[in-house]
Amino acid sequence: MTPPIDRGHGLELLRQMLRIRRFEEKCAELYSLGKIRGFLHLYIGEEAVAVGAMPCLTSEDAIVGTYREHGHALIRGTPMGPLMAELYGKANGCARGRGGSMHFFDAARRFYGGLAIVGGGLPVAVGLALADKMQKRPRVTACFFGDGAVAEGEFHESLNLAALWKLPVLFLCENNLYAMGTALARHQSQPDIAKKADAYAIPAEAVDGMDVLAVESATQQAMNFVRHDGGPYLIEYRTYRFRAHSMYDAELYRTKDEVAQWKQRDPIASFERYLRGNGLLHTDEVEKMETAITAEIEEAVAFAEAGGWESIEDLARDVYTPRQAEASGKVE
Amino acid sequence: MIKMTYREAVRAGLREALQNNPHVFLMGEDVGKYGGTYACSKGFLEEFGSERIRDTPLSESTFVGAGIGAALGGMKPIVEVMTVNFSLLALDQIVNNAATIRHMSGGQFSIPLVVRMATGAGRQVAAQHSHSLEGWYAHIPGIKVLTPATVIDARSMLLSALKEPDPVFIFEHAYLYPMEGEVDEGALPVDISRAAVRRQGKDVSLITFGGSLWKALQAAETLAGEGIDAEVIDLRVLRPLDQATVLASVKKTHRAVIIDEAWRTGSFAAEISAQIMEGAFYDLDGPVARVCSAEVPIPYPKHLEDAALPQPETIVTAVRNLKG
Amino acid sequence: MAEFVMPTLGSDMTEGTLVEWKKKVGDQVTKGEIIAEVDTEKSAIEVESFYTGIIQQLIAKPGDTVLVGTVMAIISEEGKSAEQVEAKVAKPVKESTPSPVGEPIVPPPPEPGRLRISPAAKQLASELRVDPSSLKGTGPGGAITLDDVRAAAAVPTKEPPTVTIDRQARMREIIAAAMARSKREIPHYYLSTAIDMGKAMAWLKDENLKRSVTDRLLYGVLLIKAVALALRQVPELNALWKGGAAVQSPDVHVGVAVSLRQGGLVAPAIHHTDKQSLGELMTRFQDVVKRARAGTLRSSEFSDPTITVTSLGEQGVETVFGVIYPPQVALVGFGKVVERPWVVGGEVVSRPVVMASLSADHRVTDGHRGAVFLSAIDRLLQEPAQL
Amino acid sequence: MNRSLTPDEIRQTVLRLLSEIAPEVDLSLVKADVSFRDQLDIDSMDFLNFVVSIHKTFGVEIREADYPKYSTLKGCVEELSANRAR
Repeated sequence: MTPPIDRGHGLELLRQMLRIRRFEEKCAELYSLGKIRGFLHLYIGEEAVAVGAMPCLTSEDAIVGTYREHGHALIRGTPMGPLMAELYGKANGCARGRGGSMHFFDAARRFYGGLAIVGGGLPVAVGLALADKMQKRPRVTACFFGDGAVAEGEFHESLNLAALWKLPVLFLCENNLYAMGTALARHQSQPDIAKKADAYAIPAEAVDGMDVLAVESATQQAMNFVRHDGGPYLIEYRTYRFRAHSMYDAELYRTKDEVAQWKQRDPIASFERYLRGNGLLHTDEVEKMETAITAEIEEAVAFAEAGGWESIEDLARDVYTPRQAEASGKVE
Repeated sequence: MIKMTYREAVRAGLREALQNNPHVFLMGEDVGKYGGTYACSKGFLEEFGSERIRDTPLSESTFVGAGIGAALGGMKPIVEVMTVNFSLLALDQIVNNAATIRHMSGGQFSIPLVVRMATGAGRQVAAQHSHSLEGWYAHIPGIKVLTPATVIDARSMLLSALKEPDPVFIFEHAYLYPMEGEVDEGALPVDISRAAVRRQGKDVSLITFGGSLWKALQAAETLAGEGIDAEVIDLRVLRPLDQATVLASVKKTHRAVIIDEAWRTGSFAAEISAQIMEGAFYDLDGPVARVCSAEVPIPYPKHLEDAALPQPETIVTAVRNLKG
Repeated sequence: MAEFVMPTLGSDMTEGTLVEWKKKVGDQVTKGEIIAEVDTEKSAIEVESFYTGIIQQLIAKPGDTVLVGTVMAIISEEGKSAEQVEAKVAKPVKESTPSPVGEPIVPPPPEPGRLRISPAAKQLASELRVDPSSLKGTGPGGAITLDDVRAAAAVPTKEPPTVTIDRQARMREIIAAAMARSKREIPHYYLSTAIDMGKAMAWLKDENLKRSVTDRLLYGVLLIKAVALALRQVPELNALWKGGAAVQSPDVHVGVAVSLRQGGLVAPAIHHTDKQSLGELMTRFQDVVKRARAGTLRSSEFSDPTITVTSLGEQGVETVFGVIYPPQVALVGFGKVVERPWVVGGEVVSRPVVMASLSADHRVTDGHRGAVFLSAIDRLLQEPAQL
Repeated sequence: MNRSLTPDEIRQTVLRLLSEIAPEVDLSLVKADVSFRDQLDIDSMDFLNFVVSIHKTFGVEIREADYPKYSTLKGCVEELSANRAR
């Protein structure tokens, strides 16, 4: 572990990781009760990446995510109520209930969504960065993707174009060792993902994705590089998901021991031990956090339960932009 | 009015767009140094610089995706996919991102993106370079699809497209680039939601778009010689389709022949035929006829390619059969 | 008490099978701990408990297959009073069937002057000799449909006289159109022959003695059956002219011309005439005539005679040379049964004789085949018992 | 018919049966002693149906040889009254 940190900051990191963990556990429960339907990809085990990386972005920077984006949206700041309502498919959801778990959007926070086609978000991130560069705006676009995406052509095309045109893109690969049911070594000739960036002359590093402080410092360095150099940077967070790819699969592709072994390095438990070991965590503080988080979750569930369904008359609304809406992207 | 070719009209439209708005930029394969495979952006690199005239690697999915991102980021990108044949690699970005994000995000984003591509057959470039797939694109809600067939439309449709808040796809039939026509000095933006009656007639409606317009007009001349007065409708826009103009014409002539260079099965001609059946069933004096390409990969040798493609003669025959 | 229910384990799961419990009654279970293994169609899944507490009751037994949401175990939650904890299982959201939002394509209002009639209805109208322009359509936008034509084709029902006059005029028009078309398009040739009805009438007399009045036969039935059977020997006459060629009909449906007292003529078909016994034919013949005159014939009976027989004997005419009903290709006529001098074995005797005639379409058959047909009828009538 | 009918009742019934066979006939114009065939354009099929309805309504057996007796209104009334008496 890196040297001890400011106590308040430590508590906040722990709290945010707990927020994600409990939120995802509630999602699992609501899914089994049939309240949440369709596909649900939980982030349990990878919390350190979102909690460590997201705060390094300014409110001006943009995020492009994947279908495992609950944690990123929470840390980016979208309130838990609209996220839960979106999982219910309610009209008060963060995308009016239209997208569900895989498609959180938040224009005000430049959160360009959950885009659920593997690798589909990378070119969009490159484009966002291109627009910033052409308009001389000192902003960065963070693009999250999984180890599965490195097999897609768009990964290689995007890294090449970002390097070729020197675009401010932060490529953030959450390598949880499995592309759905296929282990990394079974779908990559070169499993060392960070090394792939060398082919496009993009600086990169691999980081322990279970260590929130390591994630934080690496991401901060990468952000500084991109802001000053203007060109892209790639980080490979080596992390692990404790639950099935989505609700539910029988996890036939990995052993229980492997899961148990990685659980030894649970990012929340290990960080709690670190804080306690450095005298930064008092006895009842975790319990207080848990109580507050439970309340926040119950309030979010109530918000979702209270939400109404979008009326069927609005089915075709927003297929196109109504004439008078401002022509360019709404965010500007 | 001044004389210019379809190619020069496209080029003039692009140039005016780039001059009018600094947010507009052109991105695509060989649009810069090479000046565009159809010379539609010749001289632009020197005039506008490499920031706004961007040669891209051959990564159709990513430079179309980057176009989407740039549009989200406040720019007005014009992406040139060299031909519709190469756009197949970018269909995921087009269908799952460009056409979908606004609706799926509950209306939070607009994507003001214009994508241009050449389409169609007839220059002996064989099966992989001769597709006519604009009908596929016209199937997708969330985007608009334009098929400029005249020099005026080639000159002005782009300007109108750039005013749209949502993605617009423009298909330029490769056969038309060298075609000459007349254009206003200061071209005004044209309507991009209505079809145009290119030839009035009362006996049969020839409904077509893009490159096939000129074959339909030639067929109409032949038919006139046989005392059959054909009306020729240039759809101009496949989505949204101007159903009113099509149905008005069919109600007048009571007979319809649709000309579409794509393969017949599942073609856009099939969609138009279905809409005529739904909207003008009791006005039909006979079944709607379709003149499409033979359902074969377009062959290289001229005599075979010509046999595979719709021709004025096949249109005339179709009308004769309809008249019984 | 917290209920542990069968969870939905995937977007397409409706029920699950309990493989085994991982806990016993009285065991302590913590939130997130595996409590059971459940089998879905796809695979066996270890299922966690969402509550911490003591297992009070295991309701489901291994091997039970239960619907999603079924209570399988009861857990007493520590530190939570009973009623707080009741797990509300989501009743599946009533799948409100979204009404199709796309505006239904309503065919635009009819253009003035242009008749809105479906092609199929137009075709049937011409076959049934119904004049579509007089009909009120019940289809979309007032369009005339198949049913409208069929309804109109049924013989005019009992209606006040004023209406019958219009109906008569209209029927006259329709018959006129059909007959004109027949004479214009069909090159008729005509043949006739005299048939000795002696054996037939004698057999009929004996037969009717055995039958009560309700089963009695008329000689007309013998004629119809003879025509039907003769068609088996000359099938080309049992055909319909369609699209420029005669299409032979696999079945024999003899249309029987029935004159309507208030004027007009209809020729409803007796289906599968050749396969009916004389008794069955008589019943159908009686029924058809009664309903034709009462105006309650079903339109389907109109649409498919394959040949028509007209018998004007009772009106005192000896020979009938009729006009073929398009699209048929032949018409058989019978005149009055008349006692005639007839040479039998060199001697002249008196015999009841009927003139049988044939009008046929020369595009389809030649006189020779027509002659073979008439002589076949003659031979059949000489063995009435075989009919 | 269980109880005996007066001649007029018989006459009315016969006319009703006749109208079922020839619905368009104006019953008041039917002459009693002119054959139905001649005054009402009835053919052998109509007459058979008429005779069957007489049989069903009055329960009398009618042989082909008896047809002439039933060919006029007067004949019918006389025949049916006589049957009643037997």
